[in-house]
Amino acid sequence: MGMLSIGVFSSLVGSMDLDFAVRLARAAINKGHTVNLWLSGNATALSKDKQKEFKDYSFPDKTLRELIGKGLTVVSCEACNQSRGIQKEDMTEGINRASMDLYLAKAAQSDRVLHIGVE
Amino acid sequence: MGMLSIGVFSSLVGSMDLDFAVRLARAAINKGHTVNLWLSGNATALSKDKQKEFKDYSFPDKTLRELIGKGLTVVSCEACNQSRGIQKEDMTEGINRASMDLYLAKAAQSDRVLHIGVE
Amino acid sequence: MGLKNKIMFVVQRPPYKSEDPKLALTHALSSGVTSIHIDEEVVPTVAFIGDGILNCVRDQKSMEAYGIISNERHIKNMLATDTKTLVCKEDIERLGIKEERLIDASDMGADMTIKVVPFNEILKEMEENDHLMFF
Amino acid sequence: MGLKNKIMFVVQRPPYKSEDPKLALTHALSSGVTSIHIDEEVVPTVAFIGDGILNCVRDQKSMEAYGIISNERHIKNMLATDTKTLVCKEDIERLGIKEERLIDASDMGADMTIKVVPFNEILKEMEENDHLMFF
Amino acid sequence: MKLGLFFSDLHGIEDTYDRINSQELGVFLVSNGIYHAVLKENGKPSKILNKKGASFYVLKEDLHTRGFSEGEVDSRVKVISYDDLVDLVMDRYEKLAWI
Amino acid sequence: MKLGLFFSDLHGIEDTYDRINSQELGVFLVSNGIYHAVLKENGKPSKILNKKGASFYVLKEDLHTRGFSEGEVDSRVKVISYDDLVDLVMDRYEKLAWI
Repeated sequence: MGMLSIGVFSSLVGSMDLDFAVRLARAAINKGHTVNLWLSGNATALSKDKQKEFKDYSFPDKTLRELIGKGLTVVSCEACNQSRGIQKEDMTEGINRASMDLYLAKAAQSDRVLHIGVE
Repeated sequence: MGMLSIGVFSSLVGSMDLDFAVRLARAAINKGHTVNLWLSGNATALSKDKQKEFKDYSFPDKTLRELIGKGLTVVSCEACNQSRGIQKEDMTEGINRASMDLYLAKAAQSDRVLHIGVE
Repeated sequence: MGLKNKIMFVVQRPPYKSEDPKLALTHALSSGVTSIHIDEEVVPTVAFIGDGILNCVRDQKSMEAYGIISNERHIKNMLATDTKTLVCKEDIERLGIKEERLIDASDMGADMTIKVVPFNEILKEMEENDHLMFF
Repeated sequence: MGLKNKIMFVVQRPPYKSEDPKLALTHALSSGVTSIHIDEEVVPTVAFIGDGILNCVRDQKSMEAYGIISNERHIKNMLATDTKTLVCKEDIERLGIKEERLIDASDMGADMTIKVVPFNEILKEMEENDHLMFF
Repeated sequence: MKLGLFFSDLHGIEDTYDRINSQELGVFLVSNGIYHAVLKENGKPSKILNKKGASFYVLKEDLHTRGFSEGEVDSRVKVISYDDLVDLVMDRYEKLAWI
Repeated sequence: MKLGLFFSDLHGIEDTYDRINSQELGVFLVSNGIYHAVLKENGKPSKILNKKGASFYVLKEDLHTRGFSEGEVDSRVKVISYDDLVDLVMDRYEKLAWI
């Protein structure tokens, strides 16, 4: 079993890149791999708590919470959050906040890195 | 003097479309025009309170607040906010929340409409 | 001065990559309720051009695959509410989309269909509308 | 298995339209502090290709115009910290950017300069690095 | 119609642009659209500037942000400020499209 | 190297792609990249598929989302699930790039 790091920088709604990343993480975890997810740029929107589910909008939030329960590590860029007004207490439980050096360190420890830029 | 409606759908950070929209609004207001600003999609991030100013990130928030004091009308898409977990009480004072029919109605009353899609 | 209430929504981006096409559709659909704010309703025209024509391909199974309402569903709603909906002929030909692959809403009892027209006709619509919104 | 700590940052988008190029630079710059997490530092290589080479044009006055730190400033910091920085020769030629228009950091005492190389050399770097990140 | 077109990208919009005609056409080069005013891709000025009868404008702030100056702007393009932009938009071009 | 390339757009990435060579190359058509597997722009299959020696994969969910089905996929492209994708990524391609 290996370790996969996924970095995502795309928007929460509309791009579907976050849906993709979370689905890929789920498939990898179900096969026994270790997965790290790094959220930066616009993707930090996924770390915000209290997202409302609309059938018209992407809602990877639900699957993400399940995966955190199964061991997925999620880290969200601290400055990206702060610049967007997302405070530490606004974040979904289980999502950590750190700076990019942690992403790079995790990447260096990983067998595979999939870095997804802006949509 | 005329009425200008600006709709923006781009990201708060990185695209600079919101910086553009706010600067255009400022120039128009200073010349005596009436300006309406509609924030939808990713641009609803601009309606979030408590954005932290970093010199490395766009920060149209400050100018926006000044312009609201000078009569700029700002309306932010309700569902777009809710899907991103931004509650009514999380929003910058003076920014209203409504659905898109209000944008269209304002557009119909305007001499000019500049609609800026995603970056 | 009267209202400038003829608004044209031009969709130029493909679906499911940016929020733009879906927002174009939801905005156009909300035209019917603008009368709560102004004397007359906004009259929408929707046109798909460039790679945006890919929004008009039928059988979008986004709900089954990702749990998200498809753009097809919104286009069907638009047709069912008699919104004038155009798609650029040159672009569907360029991308090889046959007319029978385009969305229709006859199962919802809609009379309106997506009308395949040359770009020139879309340009003429741009002239006739009061405001333009490119998505 | 040892660390896969050679990471290549490939910037393919122009500046000031998406956050990607700036995030590439801030990520690359943070390589120096990764040692607080792992045994060895991450060793970054940065390459600009396609329209991304426009990030390398000097005299960016984003601070004066919009109050935002320029990508130029970050590139200068990168050079001052001895990060290997490549720009694609074919692309600067295609867009007509002369070498004297490229950012340098000699005023900060940097020895490192942006190295203009053919795409093939960038491809070779891709082979030599452990992980790739395209921005 | 009197149409003001906003360009904010270097690539990917030419196809729509080529097909748009208007009795009066203003092209506003903003954001990454400014590159059309200053670059000579493959040795030639941007094809965007070849449209007959159109007026071309580039936003000064966006030009400077990207490292370019007035002296590098193609002679067919007028450098404008936000104030100029407001006047052009409110007085001259009745319909606007950000493509 | 053993390189897995992810394509998520229909246009705008060909230039980089054309220049990339790799001893072993896998091309993953995801998101709007799926159009390369099914459309015949100007009557011809995507040039993307002409690269010699490369393996091509298209993600089933993304194909279906956009209204296309297995029967419309070019014969050079293999339709895969998320499970298949994980195996290919973890076992076969050592470096990955989302371009």
